[in-house]
Amino acid sequence: MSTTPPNLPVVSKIKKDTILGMISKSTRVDGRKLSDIRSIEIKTDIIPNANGSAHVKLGRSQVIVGVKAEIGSPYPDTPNEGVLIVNAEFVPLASPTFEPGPPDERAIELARVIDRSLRELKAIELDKLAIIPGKRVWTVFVDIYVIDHDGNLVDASSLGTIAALKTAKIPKAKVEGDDRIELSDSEYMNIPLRSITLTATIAKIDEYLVADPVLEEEAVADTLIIFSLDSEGRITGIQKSGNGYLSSDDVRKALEMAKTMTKIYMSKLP
Amino acid sequence: MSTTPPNLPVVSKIKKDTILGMISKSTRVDGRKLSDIRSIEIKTDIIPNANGSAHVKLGRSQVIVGVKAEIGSPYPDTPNEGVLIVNAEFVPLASPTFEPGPPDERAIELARVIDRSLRELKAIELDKLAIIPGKRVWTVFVDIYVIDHDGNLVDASSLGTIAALKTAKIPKAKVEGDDRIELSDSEYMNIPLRSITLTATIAKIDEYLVADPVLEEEAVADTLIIFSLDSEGRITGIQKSGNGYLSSDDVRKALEMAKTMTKIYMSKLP
Amino acid sequence: MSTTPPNLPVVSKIKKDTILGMISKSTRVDGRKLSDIRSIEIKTDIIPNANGSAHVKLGRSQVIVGVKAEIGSPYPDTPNEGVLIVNAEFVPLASPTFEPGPPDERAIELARVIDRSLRELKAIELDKLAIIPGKRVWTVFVDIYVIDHDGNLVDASSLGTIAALKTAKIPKAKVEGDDRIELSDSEYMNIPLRSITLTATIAKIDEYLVADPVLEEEAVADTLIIFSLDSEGRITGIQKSGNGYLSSDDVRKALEMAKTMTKIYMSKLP
Amino acid sequence: MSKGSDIKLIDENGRRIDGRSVDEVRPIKIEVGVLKNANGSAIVEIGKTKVLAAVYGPRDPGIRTILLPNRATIRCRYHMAPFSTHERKSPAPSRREIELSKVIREAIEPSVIAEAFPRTTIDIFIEILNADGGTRTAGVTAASLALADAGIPLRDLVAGIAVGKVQDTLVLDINESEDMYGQADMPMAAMPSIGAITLLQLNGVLTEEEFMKALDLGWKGVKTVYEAQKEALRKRYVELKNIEVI
Amino acid sequence: MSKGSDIKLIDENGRRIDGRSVDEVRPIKIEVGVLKNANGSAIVEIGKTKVLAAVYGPRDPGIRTILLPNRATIRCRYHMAPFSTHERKSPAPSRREIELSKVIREAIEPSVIAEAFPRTTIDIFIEILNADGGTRTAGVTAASLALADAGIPLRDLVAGIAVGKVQDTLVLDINESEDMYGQADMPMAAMPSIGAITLLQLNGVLTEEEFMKALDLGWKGVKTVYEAQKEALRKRYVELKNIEVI
Amino acid sequence: MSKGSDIKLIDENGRRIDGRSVDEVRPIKIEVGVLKNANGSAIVEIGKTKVLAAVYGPRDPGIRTILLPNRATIRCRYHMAPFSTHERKSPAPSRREIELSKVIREAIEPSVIAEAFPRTTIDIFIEILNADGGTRTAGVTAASLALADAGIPLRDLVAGIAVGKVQDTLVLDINESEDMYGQADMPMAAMPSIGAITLLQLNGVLTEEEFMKALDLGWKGVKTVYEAQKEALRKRYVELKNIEVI
Repeated sequence: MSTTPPNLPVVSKIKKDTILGMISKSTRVDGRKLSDIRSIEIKTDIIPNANGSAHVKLGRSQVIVGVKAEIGSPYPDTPNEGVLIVNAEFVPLASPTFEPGPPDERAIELARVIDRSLRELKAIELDKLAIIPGKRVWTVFVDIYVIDHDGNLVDASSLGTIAALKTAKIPKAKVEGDDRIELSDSEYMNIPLRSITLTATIAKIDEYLVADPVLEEEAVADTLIIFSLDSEGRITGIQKSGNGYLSSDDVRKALEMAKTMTKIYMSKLP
Repeated sequence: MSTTPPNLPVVSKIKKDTILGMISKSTRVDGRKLSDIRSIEIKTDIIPNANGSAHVKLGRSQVIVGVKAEIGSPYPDTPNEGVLIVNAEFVPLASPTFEPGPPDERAIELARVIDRSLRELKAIELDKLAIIPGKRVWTVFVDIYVIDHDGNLVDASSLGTIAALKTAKIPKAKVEGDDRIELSDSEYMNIPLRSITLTATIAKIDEYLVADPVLEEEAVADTLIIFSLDSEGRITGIQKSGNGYLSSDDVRKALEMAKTMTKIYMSKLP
Repeated sequence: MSTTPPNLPVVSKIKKDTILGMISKSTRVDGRKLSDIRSIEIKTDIIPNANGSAHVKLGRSQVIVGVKAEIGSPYPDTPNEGVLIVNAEFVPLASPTFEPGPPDERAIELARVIDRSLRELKAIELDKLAIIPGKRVWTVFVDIYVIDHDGNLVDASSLGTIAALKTAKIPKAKVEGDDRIELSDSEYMNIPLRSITLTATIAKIDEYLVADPVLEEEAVADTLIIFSLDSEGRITGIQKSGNGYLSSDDVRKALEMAKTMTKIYMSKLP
Repeated sequence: MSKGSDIKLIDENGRRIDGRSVDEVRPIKIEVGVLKNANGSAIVEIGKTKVLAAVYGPRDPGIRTILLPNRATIRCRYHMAPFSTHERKSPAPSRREIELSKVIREAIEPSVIAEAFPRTTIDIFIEILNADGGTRTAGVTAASLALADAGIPLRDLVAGIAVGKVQDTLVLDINESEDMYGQADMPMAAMPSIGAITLLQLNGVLTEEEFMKALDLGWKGVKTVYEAQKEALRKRYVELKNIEVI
Repeated sequence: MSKGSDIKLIDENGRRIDGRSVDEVRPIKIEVGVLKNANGSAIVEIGKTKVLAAVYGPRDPGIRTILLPNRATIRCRYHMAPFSTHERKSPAPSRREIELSKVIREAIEPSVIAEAFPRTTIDIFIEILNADGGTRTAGVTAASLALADAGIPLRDLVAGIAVGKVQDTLVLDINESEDMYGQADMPMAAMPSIGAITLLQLNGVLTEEEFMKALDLGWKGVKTVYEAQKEALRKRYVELKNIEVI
Repeated sequence: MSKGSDIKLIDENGRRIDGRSVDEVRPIKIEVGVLKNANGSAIVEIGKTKVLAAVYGPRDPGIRTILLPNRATIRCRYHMAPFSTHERKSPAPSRREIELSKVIREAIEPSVIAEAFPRTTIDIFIEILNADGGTRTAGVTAASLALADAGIPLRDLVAGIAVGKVQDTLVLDINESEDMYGQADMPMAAMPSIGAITLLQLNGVLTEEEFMKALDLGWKGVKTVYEAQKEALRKRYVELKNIEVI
């Protein structure tokens, strides 16, 4: 069952008033303007055993994304396509509120939001990941590992996912007689990315919209709204996430902010 | 572990005395006589996506049963027979004592009691559900969904199961070359029912036996005894269910009541 | 998560002082000397449905081990070898501290310690358990069932495992045309044991080392050290198990004790 | 599942596969107060989609750790009956059901005056009995009615509907075929009387312009559902009054 | 598994596959007090069926929510060892084991004077070590002895046995082959001194007349087991007294 | 997996597959204090093995039953990231991870002055980011640093390393290939300043003589790792002092 979360880390009434007081004067707890995003640092190829990997620092939030490609069977309804699986783990070292165990609703929502934006856009050309059509295909696992939580995990994960996918290398597969698959140990291919899409998360706090919220802001926010936008500015996914509500006007303004944000995010990609 | 249930909804000593006082004068909380069953309402074909379905109201107890047939593999020890799977869910909207999660012992017991009566009687001609003997057969899922609990869920479920099975329609399957199976979208077959069996539940309260108990009666009952009887009056299953005990004489009297009850139940089937 | 265990059964400070006081005078709660092991009783062939079985009493600790052989598929990386699976259940009837449910860390550690000693030594000639190499092999399940816990479950389980393996009988398998496997109902083979290895458990209590500790001693011990030794005296496994530590000198002395212990254990095998 | 295919979903007369016009909501049937044990309940049918919702609470859940000192804790489960889908669904909760339970809870949260019941839970159980598209929004619609039936004070009812894009055309209240073969699915729920959007998702690709239009179309649908909700409550209220009179 | 087959289970002399007559119980071997840690324990062998039961309690389980103010809570687990069956059984509890844990607890409940120990649990653990038919009734028999061994006050011992129907004949105490290839299996348990049936199930088909006879046959078997139980306790009591004397 | 194979792991010049001599530890890279939320953290790289550890505590875990009246309860989880291994690892904890969580907790326990924090937990989370042999010992090394970084009082740092046997030769700090194709793997961890071995396992076969040598070689490696730990803490301490000054 989904359960109203206790506000953790508990933000007292006073804290909320402080945050709101600052926002109403167009500034924020960390000095940013309402539409500013935090500093971004992306390192790739940090996991030798992965085909692709990225370590993203979005302010003090940290996410590691590993991409692994394994040979498997296609889904029966898409026999000639590779398989994409996006999984997120909120491991307990990232936050006092994360528990060991299977992904909770927050991790599942994050993984599904990122999965949907890639899938709906057909960002990955899955048909190029078939090795023996109908029988053997590449299964691409995107594993998102949140290791430090200071807010806006979705955008950090989205950046990490695209960075890891863009830099991943898969050994070339040659099909021998008898459907035996030989993997090259010298020749590699990229994961065929047709297009790129990134999320942009905006928090609604009282009557204000703020870009890329930190954890303290998320704790007092009414709700988050997440847009996925592709490089051509098309909307590839939306998720309202949080207890509160938005007006149609809020939604329109948030979309404007998201467009600016994703442009900056795009520029930080490897 | 199976654990002594707290008496829920808690029936106070006073309530128990009231119920017993009435029963000792041959009447019951809802005005019925000791051997009377409640009103029965059965609607079928209420779930378009199911092959068969029934909504049963037994007094204020409500159960939905959905029957779905899917093509699958036979069990290795019965390669030429279809497969029957009976499952019951006590979903939490039916009672404050039902919790989300995998079926608890009550739901498992109910499903197994109904499953056994069908299976032992060979009520369904499973051999007629083979499509390619040894390879592909119909798997018939009977999903019992309890949605409102006012006592005697077993009889309500038993009625729903038979009603849904009797009215289910399965597309005709044609085997093409190469063991490809084509399902007709115009011709249908019934699930081959050789025989019909229904349960009859009797509660022992103090020295009295009452038919088709309501929840309040179950809460004060010593035990329930459930008989499955087929249309020829043969006993196809028995389950003593509850903390108390019965004398041999109780058992014999309960069987007499069960015979009358199942006759009425039979008459209500579609 | 692995969690500091509460000392159960709680051994009070006084109890600890008593145990230590005795040990410092070279005697123990049950009268043994520091390097003595308890009485050992081993009965085999006690489970008709198992291929091999043993009931071990090590003092008042009791373990039943059942060996079952079933035909299955080999692991992909060892296509021409049988499969060995060692599992341990600490069933709740053995101790007030055992809970129903999947094996906890203690049961998993025990099973893995025994598994490793057998596997590393290649004690079982797994290649002789292939029936149709690459396709069908014997899977040997060793199920360790702890039924009464009075300390040193590892050695009791190790004795039971070897006793059950030594006395197990597997029907001879004949491969007919078409890769059909026929099992003989008159001819049997033994499980091919190339070598034998047994564990010896020593507890470090304060500055003392004691062999084959009882539960009360385990409760006050700093740590256990477990050696697996084969019949030639080679070390086939080590496990330090417990919160405390050992000096290099402790380790060397414990190994000396272990050598003596396993010799006695070996002499008790069927 | 990926969207977009060449099945003809809108004909030359602008009619959809079930005969509706592009901005037409399927027939809605609502019944409130259908269960005895639950404090509130409702069954919502929209086309062939059929959803049952029940509310228990405010109550003491037995688990202290989830209680909040200043408000009720809302718990919500979206669950599909095994027989509700084309292929039998395993009763174990899928990742999709876990996400939707959260999304639906967050769609309902802003409507509930939870401060009235500190240290209690309000439990919402949604069972999809038959799935033909729009189950999450029908779930929100039914849950909101069950809350009202349970006498929980609400800021407004929450009504839900999905907007879709099929054959490059925006359509209201998509059914399963339109979802499966269409280009986008945008579920939405709102409290109409205060213009508050409480659920908004997009599964698919829309241009900015399409999105603005979809938002307007969504509001149109939400208001249609909202009227049906109010009518059902009115009917229920009359029923209850009649019963009292007798 | 469906019953009924053409394997010959009773020969022309009325002898069953293991040589017994139709109303003969298999050899029974009982030992009480076999475990050190448990408060009470017993091992029951009936033919090749071998069952170990242990009782812990009355005790404080650490979980407050399951305690009852006016009586002890009884908890019961029926579990099969992985090596107890022909094909290795996974140690995870099956649906069958969950049902039988309930059925056995309910067979034991009426015999325990639970009111003597409010706010405690009495925990019964049954392990099937070797399964050759009649494991649930042997489990009841062993559990009742373990309770007595633990000093829990009982109204009477509960003794269990299964009646079967094979080749259209009622037989007492069926073994696994008779169960598998027979026509019906009717496990039963009772407190003989007060004529109280505490477990009754039927898996198979019986006419009313057959059922009446089966009930009588069941009582005969129950009484045989009951005598064996009392003898085992007597032996154990003597043992304990001897120990005390020494 | 069974060991022993004919892959050449040491060449004629006594060099190992990665060019090291038999008693050479791989390059070690340590960073302390890498996470914002955790009370303490450290990342340890030894060769291609890369491990992140974090400590939360002493804290109140919400669960009363695990608290101890006279000391802190230590909880420890060793977990492999799905991308850390050659074949993707399922995130669900394996039996191996459960055992290693215990072994690592027991390696850390004797170093923590747990009596200072009764009725609290100290939680240690170890994530293997890239696995190339020696992950459990690198985990101990990182966990000990994270504890120090969290300000938990320690008797000494615990440093870990694995000794292996390949081609009948004892080698220090084996990597994954040496583990897989070698003959033995003996992980070890210790508090060097008091000569206390806190972790010792052997997976493989050694003669008594080899074992004695392996123990000595292990101590050599432990001390190398210990120096690297101290250097990393010194660096961190300087950093913090600099920050404070600013």
